Formats: sequence, structure tokens, C-alpha cells
Amino acid sequence: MVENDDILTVQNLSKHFGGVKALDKLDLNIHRNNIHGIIGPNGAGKTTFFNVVTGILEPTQGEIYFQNKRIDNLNVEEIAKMGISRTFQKGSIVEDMNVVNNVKAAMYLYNDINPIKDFFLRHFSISNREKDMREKALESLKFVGLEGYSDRWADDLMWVERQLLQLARAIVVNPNLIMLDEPASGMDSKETEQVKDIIKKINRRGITVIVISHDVNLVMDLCDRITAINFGTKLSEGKPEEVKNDPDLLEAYLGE
Amino acid sequence: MNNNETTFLNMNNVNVFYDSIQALKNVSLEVAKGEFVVLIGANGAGKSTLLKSILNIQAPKGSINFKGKELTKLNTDKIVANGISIIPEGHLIFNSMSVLENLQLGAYHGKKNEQSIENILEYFPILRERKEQTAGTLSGGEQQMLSIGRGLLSDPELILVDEPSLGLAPKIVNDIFNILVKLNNIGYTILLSEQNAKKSLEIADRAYVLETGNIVMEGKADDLLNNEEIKDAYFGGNI
Amino acid sequence: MEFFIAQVLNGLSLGSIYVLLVTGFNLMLLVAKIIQFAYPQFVVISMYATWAVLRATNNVILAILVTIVVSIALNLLSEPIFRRITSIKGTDINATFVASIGLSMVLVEIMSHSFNQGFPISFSDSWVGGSVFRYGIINISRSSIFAWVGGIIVVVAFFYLLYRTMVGRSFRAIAENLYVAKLFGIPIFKTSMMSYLIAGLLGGFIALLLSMLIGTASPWLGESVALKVLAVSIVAGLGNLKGGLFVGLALGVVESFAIGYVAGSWSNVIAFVIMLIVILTKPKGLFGAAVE
Amino acid sequence: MSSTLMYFLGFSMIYILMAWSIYLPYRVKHLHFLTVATMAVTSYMGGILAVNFGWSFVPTLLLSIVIGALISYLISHTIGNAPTFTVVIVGITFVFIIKTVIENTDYLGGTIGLFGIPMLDHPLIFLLVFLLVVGYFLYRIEHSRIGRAASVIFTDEDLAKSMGIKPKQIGMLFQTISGGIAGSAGVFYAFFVGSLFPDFFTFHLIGTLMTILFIGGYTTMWGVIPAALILRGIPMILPSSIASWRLLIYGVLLVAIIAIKPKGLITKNMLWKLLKKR
Repeated sequence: MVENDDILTVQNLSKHFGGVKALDKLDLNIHRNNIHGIIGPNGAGKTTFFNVVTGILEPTQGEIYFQNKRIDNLNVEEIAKMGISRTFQKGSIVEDMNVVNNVKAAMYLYNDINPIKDFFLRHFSISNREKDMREKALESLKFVGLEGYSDRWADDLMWVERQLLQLARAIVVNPNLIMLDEPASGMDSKETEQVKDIIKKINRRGITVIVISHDVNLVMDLCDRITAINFGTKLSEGKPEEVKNDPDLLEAYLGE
Repeated sequence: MNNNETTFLNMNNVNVFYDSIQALKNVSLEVAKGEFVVLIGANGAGKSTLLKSILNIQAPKGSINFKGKELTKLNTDKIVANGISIIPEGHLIFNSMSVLENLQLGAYHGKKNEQSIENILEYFPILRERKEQTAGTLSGGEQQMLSIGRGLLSDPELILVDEPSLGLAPKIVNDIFNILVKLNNIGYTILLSEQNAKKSLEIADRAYVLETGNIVMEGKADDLLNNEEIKDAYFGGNI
Repeated sequence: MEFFIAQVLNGLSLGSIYVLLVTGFNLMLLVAKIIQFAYPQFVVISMYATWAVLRATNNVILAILVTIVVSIALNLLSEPIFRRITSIKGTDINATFVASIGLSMVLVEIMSHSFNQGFPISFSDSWVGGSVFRYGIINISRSSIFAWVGGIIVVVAFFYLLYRTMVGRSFRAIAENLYVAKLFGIPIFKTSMMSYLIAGLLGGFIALLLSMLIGTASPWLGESVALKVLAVSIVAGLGNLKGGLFVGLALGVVESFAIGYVAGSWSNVIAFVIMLIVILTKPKGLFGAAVE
Repeated sequence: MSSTLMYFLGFSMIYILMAWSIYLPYRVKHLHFLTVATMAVTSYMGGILAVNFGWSFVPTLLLSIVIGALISYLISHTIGNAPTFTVVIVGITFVFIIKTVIENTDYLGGTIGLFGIPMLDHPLIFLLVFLLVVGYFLYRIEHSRIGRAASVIFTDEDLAKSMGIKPKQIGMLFQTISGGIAGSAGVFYAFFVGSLFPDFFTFHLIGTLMTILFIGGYTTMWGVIPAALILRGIPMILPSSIASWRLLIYGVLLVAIIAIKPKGLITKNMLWKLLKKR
């Protein structure tokens, strides 16, 4: 059992795919209300880390605590219910829906009751909840700068808009922790700035953010703390300046 | 078109799109026969995409010319048969097959004789020891050796090497780089994509710098090694 | 005891046919990346070709040749359809499954409207062949021997091809990882065509063996065979070639016992029920699936 | 009303019901042919209840909805989240088993068929009302959080789970509702035709329903309506020599639609844009 003030604690976490160690005895603490960056080259284990924490992959060994509750033995839905939301690198959105419904779809657990009961109850009474959900969805679209997009068909969105829609979807559930996988991939510098501002705004709402990115400048500007990983283990951790000047890290990357 | 040196590999105004994202923007690049050229740039700058576009794994728009032949209309296997091979990022091999079978598959377009595989095993003694072993059980460094070895077996003239240092310990990275230099010395032309700017500039003849899909700088490797801008951007904190 | 042995022997000859069918089906699943529900229909149409040639000319050699050519041609001709479907963005392997069911409908209709006015066909006694060995109720027919020997030869040849030749290695390479195979410079299109060709050749053999073994065919034979082949593939683990060998033989034996002990067409249900139970309790198959 | 038109409309409506029972589970990528087996069960059950026990239509219908839903619910426990391929095979296997059972049971008429089921007086009115009720029900599902959850599952199961959606739960719910619809379709069929043959509930029916679903388009519940009308209509206007090749035409159309327009003739996107313009 872990008792500390950190929102997420990872101990001795490993994930092996056959002989490949995607995560190798990783220890990590994410402080509450921080923006925490995770950097590392392709194949370093960043996305695997997200998938293991959110329960999509089962860890080979190790323990994960979220708000001092052990979560590595829970399944994906249960973990989502505890207030962790995330985005995906491949930009998964539902293309056969309009934008606002994409956001509403993410509110599946909103006012959580059994879907069967929900269906029959809602069926015979005009529900204010649907209206309520729509308002929340619109608000969150506005938050990420997609106001006016609510009736657009998701199929027609550009890449950047898809990424923003993912952000809107992630915050609409009022999570305690948001995990963003390459939120600025494929964006130019202006769009990257926009995303940075949104992430800061999210953080100001009191939500802890973990960002995976290969864009070091983005992470350095944005984050309170940074963890650099490679071969699934921690290379370096600390404030951005500390990580930037960590001699171990320089050696690993630059062979000096 | 004649076969002088500058027309060995010639990319002209190449654009690559992934769905709606443009990953390469009007890239033009030349590699002469026998050269060692490096592409440097941050993760996501488009280095891998550039190499994949040469092999038509990621469909390019524009013109890519190799020894007077247009590559953009050819399928990957035809391009490999024409003498280009790729050592992909993350040492991709067939994990469930033996080392020997991986080498045999690598020789699909090469001389399919025992001798050429024997030569590779000569060059990488560690692979000879593990000949019958399943490739998936090799260590990362050994897999990278296997990946290079099988890349040589299609008898390439030009070898595209994508981020060979990823996920490998510094010592092994040095070994791999030494191998690349040796290969260049015995006549293979090499186009290397690498995040580790300093190290790769030390061994290359010439370099291109990629930023968000654009070539922003090019020149002799030595010049770039001493260039302040490059030092700031790529030797400092860029990981 | 005699009865038991007789049923096992019968079951093994039927089982070797299932083994071959599943092997051809799995080959296309792994290499061409399609679910070919119509593959057994191609086999049945090839049986109709055998029948038509035999009736017209009574020339055995010609019948064999035509059967194999028809089977190969049908498989190769279906390739552009499947290539077109797999190349559409956003479709998955299930689309090939749906299309192959459509293809199967077309073939059933052709068979039930043209050959023999849609009535089941039967092969002459000289084609089916008589008994070679008889001991009590153990009766070994010529066609059973063909099925065993043919089955063993084809399976051995197939696995030799798979593990000892360049084509076979390319098959396994594409089966393991299409992208890596591309990077290696393995010609995807050519290799995929080879898988259709070999499945077609295999289908021709199956048609010949099946026509000798059961001596009849009907337009609806393919549907129940297709269902069994797919069920065997799932029970063994989708795309698991070695698992298919065991489960294919096992199905043959189970069916043969069902026919021996249970009256009438109830016997057909036994095999289905057993496979259904296995699928429902072990959806990933007994030997592990090779594809997702 | 001419009897040809009555049969055309009646069959079309029954096929729409049947197609809906396949459409609904396909919202979460389950091609669920257990429904065809369910139709066979409830139609024979309805037939026997009416002929031998004198049940009238409405109680038979209600019972068959319950029975259909119950069968599907029990099976959905094991295949609620199985891959598409497995669900298909399980469904078709059930169809074959049920068909063989009917063929070998004299009580059910065997291969000869079951006759003398009392026909409905006003079948089209009954059907239309029932269709409207089911249609409204499906429409509500579509526009509830369950409908949205289904769309997410269809796109990406991992994405769905990370939103707290339980694919198996939704799969089971849809399969159960679909079983209920299939159950009702079976009884409507029995009371509309008046006689039952085991040969009806075979691969032909599976093929026809699949063609209706994919031609119409699986992204919206409305697609199967024109598709059922067209596909039932084609054989009626063609001379009988060509109409007997009906299933060949269906097969060709099915292959063609998958190869050319895999989402079908009518898509959600299309309807959305059409309605928005107005």
C-alpha cells in the first residue's frame, strides 16, 4: 500500500512483449496538479506506459496506484470510471458522427446508471440530461477552440481539428488525471502554441496532466516535471532545466 | 539522362501526405555514389518518412530518380530489386523465424547462394552462433546486426539506415556506427537518418537537416558540426 | 471392436479431406489476408466439372486435368475482387468475408440452375471404385486409400513448400508481418497470387478425392462443408495450420462415429453441436489463433 | 388491394423486421445470424401454439418476443464480445442445427412442412403498427448514450473502454433486443404465410438478409427499408424465368456493394447532410 500525496504512483512496472522489454522496472511518481512530461525516443515505451496505466495492457509485473488506490488489477472501464481520461496518438475519433456527439459519447459514465434502466427511464420521459450533456459538450468544444464545429461531420475534420476534438472529449468528463499522447503531432508551430495554451488551461482547472511528446521544446516549456525514458526505464527525472543538463542523459543520447 | 555521380539518387520536390497531414514538404535531395549522407532532425521531423518515400512504402508525390530510373511508380519489391535496401527503425525482423531464415528472406532479390549468406555470417560472427535460434529471442543489438546483415543480402548499392541507435546502449551504438563506416569504405552508398546529430555528423560526408517536413539546411558534415545554430538546436537539449 | 476400427478408418479418410480444405482456407487467410467462405464452393464446382467431363468423354485423365484447371482458374479469378475490397480504406477482413458469402450465393445458384437441372449429381461406380480389402465389416475402398495417401502426400508437400522453399518462406513472412515483408522487398502481389494458385491446386485435388469418397454432390454441399471448414479453423485457432491438421482429422472421426451410431440426418448435428460447444467455451481455439 | 401488392408489402415489412434484427448487433460489429435460428424457433412455436393449442395471435407474438430475447440473451453470455467471425459461425451453426431438428421431428411436420396456421385478418395493419413501434424503439436507442457508445465500439474497442463503455454489456443488450425482434418476425411470418417449411430458414434467408443490410447500408437503421422494398420488388417485376435467379442477383449485388461502396447506398453522413440543408 502506498500513502503519499501523489496522484499516480508506479512501482517496479514491467511490460514484456515476448523477449522485448517495453517497460522495465519503471518507478514513477506524478505529483498532484502538475503537468508532467514523458520524453524519449520512438520505441522507448511511452505509449506502452499509457496503455498499461489505463488498463488496455496488463503489466507483466509491478504496481500502479491512483490516488492511493491500487489499479493495476482493474480493467479499462473501471480505471476510466475512477477519473482518468486519455487521448490516442492515432487520432481516434468516431467518423460516423457529428462533432458534438463525439464529445457526448465520451460522457458515457456521466450520471452513471445501468444502461438498460437508463434506456427505459429516458424513453418515456423527456430528459433534461441530454440537454445538459449537450451544453457541457458545447462548453468543452469552446474550451479547445472548436466552437462553431458542433454540427460538422467528424469525417470532414482536418488532422489538427481531430486532435482538438480528442482534447475536448478528454476534458468533458471532468477527470482527475488526463493523459495526452502526442497532443501536438503533425502540427505547425502556431498550432502547437494553441495546444500548449489549452493544456495550461486544463491544468489551471486543477487537473493533473501527463504529456507524452517527442517535441522536446514543447515539453520543456509546458511541464513542471519531466521524466526521460528509454528501454522502458527511467533515464532522468526532474524540473525541465535539471533534465536538460543531466550529464547521464547527454551521455545516453549523444555518446559523449 | 547520363549516369554521372549526381544522378545516383535524386529527389525532386517530393511531398508525402498521411491522410490530411503533410509529412514532407517539397523535399529535394541528392546522394552521389559512394557517399555517406546523414539526415538529422528531431523525432517527427520527417526523416523516416523520407526514407520510406524512397522505397514507396509511403507513397510520394514528386520525382525520385535512382540511376536514371523513376522510383515513384515502382512497387517496393521492384525498388529493392533495383539495388536499394532499408535497415528499418526498431530493427524489424521476423521474430518467429530463425536467424538463417531471416537472412534467406533478405536475399530474395540477391544472389541466392550459400556463399553470400556465409559472407554475412563471417562478418557478424554472433549471428553464426545463433544461426538456428529464433530471431525474436536475440538481444536488441543482435537483432540490429541481423537487420543490417539481411539488408546487405539483396545486393544493394544504396542502403537506407533508419535510426539505428534507437533503443540500444551507447556501446552497441558505437559498434553499429563503426559497421556503417566500414560498409561505406568498401563501396556501399549510405543514407542514414539519425537523431544523434553529433555522432552521425562525425562519420558522414554530407548532411541534410530536416524540420517539420522541410529541409532547412544542407552542407558538408564538418561545416555543420561547427555550425552554432546546429549546436544550439541539436546538441543542447534535443532528445 | 471391428465396428470401432471401421469407423475410425472411415473417419480418417473424411478427416483428411477436411484437413486439406482447412489448409487451403488458412493459406489464403494468412497470406492473401482474406476470409474465403466460398473456397469450398469452388471445390464443389470443380466436382461438377469432373462429373461433366466424365459424362461427356469418360476420359479420366482429361477429367482430372479439367478439375484442377477449373479450381485454379476460379481461385485466381476471385483475386481481383478481393484485392479491390482489401484496398478500400477503412475496410477490414470482415468485408472479404461478407463478399465471399455473396460469391457463395452466386455459385450455389449457378449450380442449382444449370447442371443436371439442379438435382444432385452422382459419380459412376468406376470412378468411385470398389473395395480393395474386406475383413468383416471393415471395408477399405480404393477411394479411402486415395484419400489417406493423397492427404498425406499433399500435407507433406505443403509443409515442405512452407519451410524449405523461398515461396513458402515468403508465405510465412507475410503471414507474420505484412509490413516487414514489404521492407524486406518480398513481392506482396506475386506472393499473394501464389497463395491463390496453390489454394486452387489444392482445391482441385480435394474435388477429385471428395468425388471419389462420397460419390455424389449437390449445389448445397458447399454450404455445409464451408461451415465445417470455418468451424474447424476456429476450433483449431484461426490461421493455425498445424492445429488444423488435428482438428480436421478429429472432425472426420467424430462425424464418422455419429453416422455409425445415430440415425439419419441427425448425425450431421452431432459434429456441429460438439464444435459449437468448443467454440463457445474456447473462442480463441484449442491451439491458439495465428491471426487476430 | 390486389393480393400481389399485399404479399409484396407484407413480405417487405417482415424482411425489414428481420433485417433490423441483424442491423442492431452489427452496430457493434456482430453479424448475428442466431436471429435466423430464433425466427425458425418462434415461427414453429407460434404455429404449433396456434394449430394445436388454439392460441391467438397477440399472446403468441408477446411470448415469442420473450422467447427470442431469452435465447439470444443466454447465448450472448458467451459471445457478447467475441470477434465478428466467431459470432457469424456460431449463428450459422445454430441455423443448421435448428433446421436439422425441424426436419427430423414429425411433430413439427418434418420436411413436409407445418400447415394450417390461421392467417391474420388485417396483416398489413398489424405489421405496420408493429414496425412503427420497433422503428421508434430503435430510433431512441440510436439517439441515446447507448447508440453513441455503439458507434465508439464500432470505431475502436480500446477507445470505447477508455471512456468507461463496456463492449460486452452493450453487445449483450443489442443481441437480446435483436433476439426479441427476430422472435416477433418469426411469428409474423408464420401468421402471414400460414404454412412453414424448414427450407425457408437456411442459407438463402441469411444471404437475403445480409444483402438487404449491406445494400441499404449498415451505418443507419433507415437503409434496410428501401433495400428490402427494392430487393423484394425486383423479382416481382421481372419475368419468372429470370426471377428464379433471384439469389444470384442478390449475391452479385452483395459482392458489388462491398467492392464499390462498402458502407451501402444510404449512410448516416448522407442523411445528416440532407436534413441539415433543409
